[in-house]
Amino acid sequence: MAAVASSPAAYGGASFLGLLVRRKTVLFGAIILIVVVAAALLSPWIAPYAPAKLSLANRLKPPSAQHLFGTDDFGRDVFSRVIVAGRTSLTVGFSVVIVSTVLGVILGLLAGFFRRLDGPIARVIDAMMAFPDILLAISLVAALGPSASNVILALGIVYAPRLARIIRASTLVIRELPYVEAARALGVSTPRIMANHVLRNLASPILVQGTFIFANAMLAEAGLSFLGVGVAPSTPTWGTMISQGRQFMDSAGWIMMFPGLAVVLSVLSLQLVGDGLRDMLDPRLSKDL
Amino acid sequence: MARYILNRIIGVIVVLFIVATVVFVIVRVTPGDPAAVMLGPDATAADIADLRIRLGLNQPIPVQYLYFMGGLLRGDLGQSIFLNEPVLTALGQRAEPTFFLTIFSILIACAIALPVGILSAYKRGSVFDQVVTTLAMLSASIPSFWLGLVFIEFFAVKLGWFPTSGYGGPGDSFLSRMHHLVQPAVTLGLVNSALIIRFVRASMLDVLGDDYVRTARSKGMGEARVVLKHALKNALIPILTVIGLTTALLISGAIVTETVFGLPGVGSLIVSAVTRRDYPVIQGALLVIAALYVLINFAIDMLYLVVDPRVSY
Amino acid sequence: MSATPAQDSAPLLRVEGLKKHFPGRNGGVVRAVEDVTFSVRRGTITGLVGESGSGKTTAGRCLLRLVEPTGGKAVFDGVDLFGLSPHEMKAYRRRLQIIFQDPYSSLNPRMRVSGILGEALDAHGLARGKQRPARIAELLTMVGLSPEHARRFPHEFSGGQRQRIGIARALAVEPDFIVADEPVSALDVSVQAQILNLMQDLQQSLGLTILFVAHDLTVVEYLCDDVVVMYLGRIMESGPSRSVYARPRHPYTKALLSTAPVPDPDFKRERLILNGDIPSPLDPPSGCVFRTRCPYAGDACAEIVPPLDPIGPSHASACIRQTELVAAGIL
Amino acid sequence: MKHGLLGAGALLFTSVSLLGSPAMAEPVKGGVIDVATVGEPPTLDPMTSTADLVGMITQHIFETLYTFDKDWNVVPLLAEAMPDISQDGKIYAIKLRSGVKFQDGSDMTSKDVVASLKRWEEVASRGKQTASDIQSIEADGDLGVKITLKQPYAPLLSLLAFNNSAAIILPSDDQDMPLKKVIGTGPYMLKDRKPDQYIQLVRFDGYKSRSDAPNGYGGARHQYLDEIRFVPVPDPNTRVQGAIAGQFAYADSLPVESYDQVKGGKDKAMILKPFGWPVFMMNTKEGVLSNLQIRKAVQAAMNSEDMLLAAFGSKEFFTVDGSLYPEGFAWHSDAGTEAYNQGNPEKAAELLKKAGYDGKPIRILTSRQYEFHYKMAQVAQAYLEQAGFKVDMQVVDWATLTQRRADPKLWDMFITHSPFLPEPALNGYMQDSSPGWWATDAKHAAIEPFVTETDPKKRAALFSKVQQVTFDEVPMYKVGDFNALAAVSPELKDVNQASWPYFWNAYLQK
Amino acid sequence: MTDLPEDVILSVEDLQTHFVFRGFVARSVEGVTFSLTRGKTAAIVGESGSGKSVTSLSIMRLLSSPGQIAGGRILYRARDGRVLDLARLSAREMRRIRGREIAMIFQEPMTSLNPLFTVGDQIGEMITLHQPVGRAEARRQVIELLDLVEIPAAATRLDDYPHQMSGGMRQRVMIALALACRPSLLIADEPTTALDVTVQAQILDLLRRLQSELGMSILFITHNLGVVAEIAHDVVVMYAGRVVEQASVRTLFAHQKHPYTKGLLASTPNPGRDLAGSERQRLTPIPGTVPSITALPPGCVFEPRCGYAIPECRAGRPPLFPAGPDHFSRCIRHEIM
Repeated sequence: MAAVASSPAAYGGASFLGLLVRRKTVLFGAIILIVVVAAALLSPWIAPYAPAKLSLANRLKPPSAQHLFGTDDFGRDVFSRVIVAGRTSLTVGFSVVIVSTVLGVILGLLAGFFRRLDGPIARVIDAMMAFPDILLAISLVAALGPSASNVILALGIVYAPRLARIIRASTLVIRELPYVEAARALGVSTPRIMANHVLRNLASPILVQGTFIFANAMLAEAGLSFLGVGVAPSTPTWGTMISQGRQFMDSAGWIMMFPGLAVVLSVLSLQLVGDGLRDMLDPRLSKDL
Repeated sequence: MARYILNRIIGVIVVLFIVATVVFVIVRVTPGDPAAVMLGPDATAADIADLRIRLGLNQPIPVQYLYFMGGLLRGDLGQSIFLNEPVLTALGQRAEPTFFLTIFSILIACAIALPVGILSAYKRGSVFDQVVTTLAMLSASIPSFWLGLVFIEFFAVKLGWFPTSGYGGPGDSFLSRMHHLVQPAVTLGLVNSALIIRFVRASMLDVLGDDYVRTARSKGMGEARVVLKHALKNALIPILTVIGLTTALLISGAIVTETVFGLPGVGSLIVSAVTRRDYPVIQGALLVIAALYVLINFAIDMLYLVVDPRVSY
Repeated sequence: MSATPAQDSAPLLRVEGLKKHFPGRNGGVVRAVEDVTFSVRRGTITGLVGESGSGKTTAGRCLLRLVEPTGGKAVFDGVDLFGLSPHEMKAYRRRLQIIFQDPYSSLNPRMRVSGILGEALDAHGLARGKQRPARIAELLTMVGLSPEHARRFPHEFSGGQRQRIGIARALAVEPDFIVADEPVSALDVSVQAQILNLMQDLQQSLGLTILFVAHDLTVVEYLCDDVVVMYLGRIMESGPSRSVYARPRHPYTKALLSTAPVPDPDFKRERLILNGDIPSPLDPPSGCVFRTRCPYAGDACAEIVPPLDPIGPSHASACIRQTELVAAGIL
Repeated sequence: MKHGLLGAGALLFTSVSLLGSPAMAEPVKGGVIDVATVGEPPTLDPMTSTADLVGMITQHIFETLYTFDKDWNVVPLLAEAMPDISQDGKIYAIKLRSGVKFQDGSDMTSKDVVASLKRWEEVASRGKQTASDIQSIEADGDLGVKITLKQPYAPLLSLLAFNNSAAIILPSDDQDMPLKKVIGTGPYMLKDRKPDQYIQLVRFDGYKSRSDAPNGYGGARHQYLDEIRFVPVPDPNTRVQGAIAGQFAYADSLPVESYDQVKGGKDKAMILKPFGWPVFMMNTKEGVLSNLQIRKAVQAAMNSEDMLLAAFGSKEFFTVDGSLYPEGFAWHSDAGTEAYNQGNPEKAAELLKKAGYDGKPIRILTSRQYEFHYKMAQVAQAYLEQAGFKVDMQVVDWATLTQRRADPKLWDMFITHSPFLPEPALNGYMQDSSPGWWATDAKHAAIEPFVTETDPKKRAALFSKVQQVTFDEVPMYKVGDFNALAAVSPELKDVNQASWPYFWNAYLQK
Repeated sequence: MTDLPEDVILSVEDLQTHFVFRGFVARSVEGVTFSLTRGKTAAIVGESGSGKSVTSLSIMRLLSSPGQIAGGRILYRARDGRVLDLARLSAREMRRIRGREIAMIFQEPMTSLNPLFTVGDQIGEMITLHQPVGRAEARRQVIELLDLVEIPAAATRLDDYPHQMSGGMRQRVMIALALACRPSLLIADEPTTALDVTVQAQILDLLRRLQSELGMSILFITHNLGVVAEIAHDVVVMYAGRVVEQASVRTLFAHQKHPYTKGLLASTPNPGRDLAGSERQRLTPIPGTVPSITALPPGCVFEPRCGYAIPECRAGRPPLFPAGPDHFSRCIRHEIM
């Protein structure tokens, strides 16, 4: 500690500065994210057309004043569909975060805190990690059937071990820290130590990981839909829209381009925000800047 | 040392056993009937039932599990239902494009990520660093299939530099086959380079702050030598892990990329096996890839024994 | 052990044959603490001194069962702590507390000071409801902080202030006995003195009994009534500070004392500089563990594990050549 | 497919088009073509599969006794001529061509034919259907085969001519199930197969072609090309891109949306017209649609034109046609078609009310294996919902669909499509056992005379009655006729527009 | 540039080292001035945050970004007799000085050696970097150096990796490394802080012996006044980036002319002092804590903690007053001390 104290980083404000340097990009990310989320949440009110309304006379119209993002092969308004699809895509991403966090936290805490459980859980985590994410998700979705909830479950299972591993590792570290020893010396119960000391200190890594899982899950959802093993195609998500728009890639590129852009922007904004959060919350990394 | 290696090997076996069980379970709960797919749309129910018996699909699940595990112990991954050949053969036939795709894309990814990541860490906070970090993040935000489609559209269809898909015909030279791999490898390499850049940067940042780097500088050594000899060698240990893991995980990217580029590799085999309900192939491929991952991990651990003198237990 | 007239005669804590072994790599055993026996008199401060690897910290933690001991007894106020079930031990956690070395990692960065102290109170159902803020304020005042500090997070404090919070946490449950694990070694000299004085004051005003674990003999000399010197898991010498410092009866204690830097350029003394480094506790030397660095080691030292022989009032030394060396004027 | 130096390539190309345009150049022998197919065939044994892809590839290797000419008439292939049929229509005497060699060099004799036909009865789904009508198959000398039926069965020759679930002729000692060796009598033989990569066929030098002029699948089969490679390209867009880039000599089954791009690319667009008919099959056995009135309501609600427009985009690719066979087929008829393409949700609603529809959702099974199925399903859903139906659209993969449709409890409607089979009796709906399980007295009364009648002219009239019943009882809703899009290299000449494209008689003109 | 007295090897004049962040500047070293006599040991003593380590890194020009020398001179007399201002030397010239003429050892022997190279390689690298010698000769010199720093069985230990050595051994290796090119000046940044007392005594002895044998000058950075008393000839006391007092070691320990130095000494336990009676002797700590370098009080930076403070102390930053022969104090009240 004495060494840290004499290093320049300790001269105050370094972690704050870390964020300052990146503030413009983090700010940019946060703004996009807010816009995307707001558009998705408010879609029933701001969508100019009913997203499922067929109008075959209006097929494949390029972007115009009436149809900002053009129309698709059923004559549906792409703009309306993009913002409505955002609801599902974001819900899928967010739910994956919830599922994997709950699973990951439980597994990671148990493994990190109880030596006897550590071996078996660590092995299962290792085994699950051995499956490439898309591969495992494909197999699970194929097994469970293509629906939004199954995609959520599958991706949740896919990302849970990654989170569990991080949580386990941090728990192992935190478990040995003096403040946990102090709590044990005081006779604080194990569940309370887990909640007060371990979980509370894991909140920020979990939050940071959560944003990355969110981003990855949205990419994975798009990939699964592209491979035809994602959310049921009747449910509009950005992934299914890209997948369906692909056949019009040359003739009516807008059908695929706008949901694609929505994916890229949302994933990018999540990563920017996640990175910013990490800089702010992880003192080890923040001293880099 | 021997004890350590032995322990690791036992660990690997346990993990592989769990992997095999997970694979079996996943595949068995999958709805859809391979027999119906094989026989085509006009097949009768009786035909399908016959085929199910021939394929052993009528056996109780635990019996199928025992057969499956027994087969694994003999190194037998089973027989592909659809392709009518051993799964191992089917995988072997498709290994080449996937192998080269993986190798090339990891090489491309490293060729981009190492210099850029090192420089970005070295000049942290600079305009270069910020541009690189943002670009890396952007390219990690682009779905790889999208990037692949754009490449095909531009380089293959518009410019005609590369074939749009496939892996060459019979008798095509090795060079021609590699020509088919350029676009997929670049796509996959680019997407993965983003991840490696971030990792290289972070590891280098960690290492550049280490005391022995300062010691090296205090010797009066040039910066290039300080960074490339003293810092990089230390950063390389975690970087190696990530490159190793990325290599294993590239298979995942290969699934999408091979599908986009119509490469007859393991990835597209898996996708088609899923639509064909070719259980043994899905099983086998999942297992082989997971095993590869575990083994690469193991190899990296063993590599540590060589690279890092501190790991000597 | 005979007591000095000023203090209560029965020791509050008597440690007997304490052992702690850790599994080492390749199936080896790290003998971190081996056959350690000493007493802590009620209302006194006992220093447990040793260099890194001496097992002093492990010994301290074993007493609170933060590390489960491998063997031995720790009789606290008539009860063997090592024989208690985890549930029974909980009651004793109110009576035995610990203060840590690192003022940074010993406070949960995500908890406010009020939470940190509150957790201690909650653990034993103390100062519930309205009494709590008052008690927290009281504790803070006791350690020289102000009640307003309760709302702050640990990172808003300096190292010395954090150490005060750590002390307040230990005091929250009104313990009789405190293990202070190198509480000042991470602090700057000027702050170190503040904390030492605080501990002295608290010990006197609250009648605490303290086991002060330290590597710095000079600090221990200031603070402690008794001192126990450890080396490689074993006790080398123990006794009242005054006699140990005035006349060390073990070559290791002598070396420690003679090499401690003295802030006086004119201070001249005979220095006993040891050879080499502390051996690995995984493979300690046979016989006397200190013999590999001892300038006076003889052949017998490799054979016999020296017992801790009494050599004066409450003073004991584990050196088979002790009498010889005293006779030769070396000790 | 490689290009030379740019300048030289451009020059060559011009000269080709100059030479290529006038009437008919002499076919040239030689060359290799890549044919992009929709995927990897599950098998190379066309007896065991009804998949179009299997038929398309294996027809180059294996041959049947009969085949179809360009007007879908049955014509002899390995048989010398059309069979002698006994007066009672029960005995077919078939004379084989002499000198036909298998690709392993052996001669084809009646022994091989009898063994192959017996195998067909056992393993092919069409063979199994027919087996119940066949009493015996016997050799009659080295080059004669006699098939005896239990009762007259008109579709027999068409069945023998079919190229999927096909009655191919294999050597008598190569009848394993599954097939061990790929040895046929066709103009091309298998050289190498790399699953998911290519199937390489090379000219069979011992091939004995018929001497009569080429006519559809019949007549002489010239082997101009040295080599034909079938390259599986499962992704339709990838096939399109390959066609635009000129990577394939022939690209099969392109999405019709890509017509404009393909036209602008290196390969020529080729419309296969008429290609087939999409259909909504209904579950007449169980569930909501077992009620005829409700099926009628579905019929009334459907708007074929919108469905076809959504599915096939441009008018060039579909015809709004309710007849089970389009114009040009002998089976074409207008019987009952007034019930087609009503697009009348109000009427449907009224019918529903009368039928006492309880709002139980109708489950539509569809897949995205064929994008147009899914698109039609979406339009259908919109119209049905307008009529007051509740719709539960289940988009599954094709494998799941084929599995689920076998269980009457799982669905009410599923979408499929079919080519215009030359023999109507081969259509699924004609069988009681095919999913949908349409089996009524009215149906049987219409079909029975049709399958036993052998006179083609009378059969056409009898078929219009079958069609009438399908409109009356609504076991299915035929959406219309659709055309398929393929792309052909401008250098590849004489490729016929066929449902199952074949490349004998085609040649490369450089 | 030649205004350096003959016996002075290093003279730091009004050194300012700043860490420039976006938005503010941390003035870690502000106007530090001292000089080091050839062949002698000067100690810079101070608590954490005093700027002592930054000063040493500034001299070596090893500051990591965003640290930079913002002003002042660092005059150094090179072997060839030239007087160089290290603060303005080009990076290339500085590299020729580093290691060859000025070498440095650091506080953490555990982390200052590269874990992936053998100690022989790391010392050998220093030799080959500055001398045109081959591998065999370098190896011979390495063994010689390891012998010099009293590492037993030097010929075999040089193939060890750092992790195979104890902390004391590693610090000896660091010293051997620093001595490889027989530097004129050795900067030792808290070289014994991480070591146990018994090992610290060994290292201090070694440094003393090496100095007398090799005649080099040593700049010794420490926070421990006891160590200062043992090793230094001259002492510079730093507080909050400033030199507060400077004197020869005897003068300083005898008469402190700055309240901070006085307080520091009063806070330091003095072993072996007679503990009169049964009353334990109390230390006299300095109240309060070291201020943050970015939030310094106005006036004298020590004023808020100072027992001698008067209102005038807040008026402005006091200069360094001469307080006796070769004795300086940054206290307006140094006379009453």
